[in-house]
Amino acid sequence: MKKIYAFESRCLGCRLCEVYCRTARFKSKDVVKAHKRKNITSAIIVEEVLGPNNISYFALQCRHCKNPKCIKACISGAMYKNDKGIVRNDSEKCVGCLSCILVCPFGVIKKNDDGKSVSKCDLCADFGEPFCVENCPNEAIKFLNEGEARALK
Amino acid sequence: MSLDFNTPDFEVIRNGNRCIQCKVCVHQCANAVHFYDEEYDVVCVDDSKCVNCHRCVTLCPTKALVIRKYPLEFRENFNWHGKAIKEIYKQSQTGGVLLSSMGNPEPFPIYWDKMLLNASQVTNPSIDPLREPMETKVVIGRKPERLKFDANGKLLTKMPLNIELKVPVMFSAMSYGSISRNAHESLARAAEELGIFYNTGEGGLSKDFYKYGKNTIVQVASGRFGVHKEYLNAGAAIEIKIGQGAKPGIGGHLPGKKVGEDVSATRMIPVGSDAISPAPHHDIYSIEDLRQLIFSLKEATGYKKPVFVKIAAVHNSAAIASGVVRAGADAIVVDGFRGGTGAAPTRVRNNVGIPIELALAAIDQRLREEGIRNYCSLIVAGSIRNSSDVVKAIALGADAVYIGSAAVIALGCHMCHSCSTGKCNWGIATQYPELVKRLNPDIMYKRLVNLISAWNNEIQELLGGMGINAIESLRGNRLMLRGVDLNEKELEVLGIKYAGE
Amino acid sequence: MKKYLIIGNGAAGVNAAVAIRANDKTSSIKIISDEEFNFYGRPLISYYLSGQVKPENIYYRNEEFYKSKNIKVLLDTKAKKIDTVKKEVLTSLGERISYDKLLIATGSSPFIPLIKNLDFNRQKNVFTFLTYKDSIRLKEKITGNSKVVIAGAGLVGLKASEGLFGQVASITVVDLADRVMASVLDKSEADIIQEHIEQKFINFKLQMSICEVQGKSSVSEVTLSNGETFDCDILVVAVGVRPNVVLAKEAGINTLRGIVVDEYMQTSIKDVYAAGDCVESLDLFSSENNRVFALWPNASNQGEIAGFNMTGAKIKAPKIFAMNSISFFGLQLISAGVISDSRSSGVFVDSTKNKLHKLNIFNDNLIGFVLINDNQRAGIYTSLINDKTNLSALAYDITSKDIGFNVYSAEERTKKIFDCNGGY
Amino acid sequence: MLREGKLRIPSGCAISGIIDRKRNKFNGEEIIKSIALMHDRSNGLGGGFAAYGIYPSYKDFYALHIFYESLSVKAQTENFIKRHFDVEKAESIPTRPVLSIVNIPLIWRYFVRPQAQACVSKDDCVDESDFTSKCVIKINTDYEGAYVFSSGKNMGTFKGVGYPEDIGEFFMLDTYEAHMWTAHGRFPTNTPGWWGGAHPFTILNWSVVHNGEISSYDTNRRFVEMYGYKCTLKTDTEVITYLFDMLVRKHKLPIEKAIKVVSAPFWDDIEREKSEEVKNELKSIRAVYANALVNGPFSIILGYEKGMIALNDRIKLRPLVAAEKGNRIYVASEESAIRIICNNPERVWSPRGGEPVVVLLEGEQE
Repeated sequence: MKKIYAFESRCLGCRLCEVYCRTARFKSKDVVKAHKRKNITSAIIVEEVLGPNNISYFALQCRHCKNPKCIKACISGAMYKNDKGIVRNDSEKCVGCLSCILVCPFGVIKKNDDGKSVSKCDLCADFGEPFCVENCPNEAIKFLNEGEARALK
Repeated sequence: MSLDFNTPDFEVIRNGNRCIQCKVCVHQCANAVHFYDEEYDVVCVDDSKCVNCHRCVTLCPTKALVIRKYPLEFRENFNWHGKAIKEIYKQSQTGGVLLSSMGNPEPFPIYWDKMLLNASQVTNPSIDPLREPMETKVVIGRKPERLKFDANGKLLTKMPLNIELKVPVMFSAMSYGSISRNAHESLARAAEELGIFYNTGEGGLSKDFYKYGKNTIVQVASGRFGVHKEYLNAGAAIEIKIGQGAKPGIGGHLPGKKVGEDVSATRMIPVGSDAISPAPHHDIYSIEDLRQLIFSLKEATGYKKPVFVKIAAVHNSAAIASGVVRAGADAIVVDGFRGGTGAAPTRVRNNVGIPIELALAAIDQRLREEGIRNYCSLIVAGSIRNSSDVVKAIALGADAVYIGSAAVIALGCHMCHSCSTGKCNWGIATQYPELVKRLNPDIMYKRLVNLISAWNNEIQELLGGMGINAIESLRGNRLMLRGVDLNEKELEVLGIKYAGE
Repeated sequence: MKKYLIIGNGAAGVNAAVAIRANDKTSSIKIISDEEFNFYGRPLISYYLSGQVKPENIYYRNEEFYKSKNIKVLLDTKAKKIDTVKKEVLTSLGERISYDKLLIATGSSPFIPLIKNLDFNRQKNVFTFLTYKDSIRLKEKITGNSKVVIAGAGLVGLKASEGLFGQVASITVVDLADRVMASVLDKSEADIIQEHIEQKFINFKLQMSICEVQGKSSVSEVTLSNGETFDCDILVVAVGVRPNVVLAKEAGINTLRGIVVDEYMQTSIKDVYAAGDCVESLDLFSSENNRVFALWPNASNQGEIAGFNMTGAKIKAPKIFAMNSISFFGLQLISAGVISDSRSSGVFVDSTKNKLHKLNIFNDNLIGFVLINDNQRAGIYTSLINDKTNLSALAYDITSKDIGFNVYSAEERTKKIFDCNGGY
Repeated sequence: MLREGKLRIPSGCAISGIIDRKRNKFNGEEIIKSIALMHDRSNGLGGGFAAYGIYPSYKDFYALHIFYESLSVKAQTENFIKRHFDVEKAESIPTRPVLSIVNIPLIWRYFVRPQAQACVSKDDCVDESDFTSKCVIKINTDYEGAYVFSSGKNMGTFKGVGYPEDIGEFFMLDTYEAHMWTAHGRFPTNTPGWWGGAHPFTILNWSVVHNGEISSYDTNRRFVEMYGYKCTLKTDTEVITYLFDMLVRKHKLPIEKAIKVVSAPFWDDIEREKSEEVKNELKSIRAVYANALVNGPFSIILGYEKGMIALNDRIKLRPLVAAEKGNRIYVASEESAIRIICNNPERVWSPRGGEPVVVLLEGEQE
């Protein structure tokens, strides 16, 4: 299964992935509209790593675990794994109990501002390749299968 | 203090309707032009620090930024124009020599743009490079006077070692130190993939890059930074740098802030120390000294590496070039006055040297008159901007060209002329790890490959149009050129006819 | 072809059925449920009560899910007796269902305290709050004039109060403890919750109990231990749950407070497994004492492990620690592990109004945390507890700043990203 | 209008050549017939022939054929010739009047031998042939109105402005006996027609007839000019002739190597070459003689004392057909031009681009 892998040595910490993640969640895929009209939660998190002389960064999002804790913890059945192995959250069913946040070992599920649902990366499954990957200016995140990713790490 | 205020060169305009306050510009500007004001929760701008590198403009996801010339005007005066006045302010404040980067920006004639190429019509066919072989390979190095065969037709002449270029374009000397490790890696990998060469510049060569040796030209300059036997043998050819087009007559200067641990190890100088190469080589005070250095380098490398000699295009280049050929150089590199640099005194950059087109024409003609043109290759540099510049250079008589500025532009450079600050926002002319990182060699080497491949395609098309299917049949083929907007003397020096003649 | 039988259609039962089907594509799988509904999200009953969850959304998976997995569910059917020798189960319908492997996932039942005059059979306005049916009945009964008394300020009682809020005239919550959610929270955290809920004009009567109720066919008044008496139109009893062990006990299976299982979720009798709220589980923080945990994720995990092991796998069930994520009127509480100050070498609290961040550290391990309105990335803490990670091996002091995945070293991060098994 | 030498004139053409390997001689009728058939390939602005073996009585003398535009320049030139050569015989070349041939210059020939002392003293000349060629170039460069158009031994070039068959008639080629003939009909695109500008072009024993317009002209020109040549005509034929003269006579390359120089194999083909020795040789040739590669469309017939070579450019942009019958080899722009004079040839073929047809006279070796 292809997932998004981050390459710390390439990550600039520009956080464009977050911008494009939010945009991906907006129907028109217009960056300005996505940010001005609606408060959308990004499902990608850019973290800093403080080195002795420098700061480096990496982007993190749902790892689509083989045996996801979030699905086990979900009380409403909103969280599920689709036939492609992508872990998705059905916001219609989600009640915002945050049990998934409680158990996610990567800490990559976020509460939406409405308090009634959560946001997580679904690899932009509904419209193609992940938007964040497509728009990373430095190829610091790539959409790869595990073998490819291991070869590059 | 207030008297020292220098009016900004640029103005950054943020379109509030488009800005989404994502702070990408804040994260990306190493000059801190963009900053986040916590009190007002808003992204702000300090124009005075902007160098117009376009990093923020390029990365802004909503295209909310525009940079333009700062609109503040001085009273109109063609003599005392704004730039002249500002330079005086700056020098009177600091007492320093003005420094600039990249090539001469002054409005001198650009002869490439005054020469036009020929094409076949009716009397001979143009050749379609998509359907017919079209050769752009060139062989650089010393050539014997003639080939000798024995009675059975067996070749007796042993050829001196030459290097082969699949495309007659190489990446010119840019030292590790002046440019980043990732920039170097991109150049090296691109050269390898393209079957051409990149040049280490005068900063030595990191051992990590020895693996690209067969596509590397190692440079020996007056500072001798990082020069040792292993280094000399690491590349495919050696280049002695006598001069550089951007700053003929003076040596290089790498500011200490660009000398980190890796650069220090590679250059064999202490961390943080300025790397200042002397104006002349102190073992070359005349042409016979050059011959000695050429042959010492050949001795050190077992006569297995061609030795190039790079000179700046100056008034007497033709005679100097003749001397260089006779001194035993396998190739002469001539760098014109528009050649780029990481840092040069502004006055030198803008006022010393001559246009490469004229120098090239004069040198090629002089070497032919002396009957020695075929002994040695002639490589030109100094603002080759596109494939037609390449084609024109070859038609004037060059074997190949070096590109520096064009290569760094492919790597992302937006020609902000601020290399010497060491804070290149594109990760090219910097050593700050967080900035170096911005240049991803995986991406950028491909861009270089794209650039040269594109040029190669264009060169092939232009050649095909002229009915030529091997680039050596263009070399010195000045009948393929016609001049426009040139006077008699210029035509004479260039050795070309006027359009319509 | 084997016959798998599962008693109980909750998180443990259904996850077991799914796990069995994952390993065994052909055998028959039957689930017996004494409820009349398909598998639903039990904690959603308060959301149903409030109207936030519509009836069609209460079901955990759609019909297609069971069909595609060929899992047969017998609703409204109670297991009366297990014959572990004949390997069959007698149902309330008189049917005998034989099995090769049996899973007992009977869950728990509400605990009804001794209250004078309280009679669930006679009085039509007293309710427990554990099933969808409870919630449906309660929702039918309430009116805008109802004065509601809830016995129990635990998780269930408070969620019931939230579910009723705005639909009734008054809500009074009574609990014997000095604080709300006494089994989960310390006083300081409980106070934040309580204050927040009180803003909604819900009354708390703490350190008190209901001693007596009045009324024959319905309760009309309650009397507290301090003698206070007030009107009551609806009484909800939510003081706790007890594991349903009777069925197992009668079949000769070892039980203590809950059904005793080994680390593979098998009971004392071969081919009989048990999982979920009805079993005693190994406590991560106590090697001696097993505990009954009524936790949804725990039931899911144990059900799945039991299911796999019923097909012949040998998966060990992990040790359990408490964890809760719950919200009351928009106030979000997340907690896990041991949060009581009494057992820690360091408690780090960063608290402002309506916000709390508490880490409980013992012997260089994180053993528990409470987060109120500060929920992002809680799972990383949970992970630290679960893995018993040495805090000194981390990239920074977790009490010094917000937790992130950057707390791990680069190698550790890479390892986790490539492993990403999730798991138990 | 400017004439050849003042500017570069491209032109299309017809070429034909006949050689008898056993040196049996035959007169010019056949070659005239052959080139006449391709009348439409020329436009009346130039025609010419080269004939080998025509001066057996003077075979040890250089036969200088010269056009003069005036008697005064003739006198000056003859003065130069006398100072540098011993003149065995000087005569006007016999012609017969042809209606279409007009503006006829003075046409003379001299059978000469370099003066022994002159040969060593002048311009570091290495031998007699070098001396002679330098003198020819000097006359053509410095004596305005005089033009040496043939300078070999026991061979001669006959050319002028007009259709080639008329030129043949004019020069009475039916009266010459040669073992090898080449012919050229010219189609220049913008010349008034000058007798010297007609083809073949010759230097010493080399003669070249050529159909094509080489795009490497200036590269080739500037290359040969480094070696003492002076391209006075600025024609392709001239520069090709000089290239061969330089490669074979001065650089002493075997003729097949010289052919590899002017019609070099492609780099890709060199890379595919299995023998490292051959590969190295071809690479060396391309590296050292890069600027002698003749590029663009051409088919040429090269005559010299050892025989005849016909050659196409590397991608065969101009026609060239060859045929064989008995002792004779025929080459021409068109097959019809061979069949008109050779019934039932034993073999007819179209040489591939870059692959030469080399015909050596009996007893000659590379």
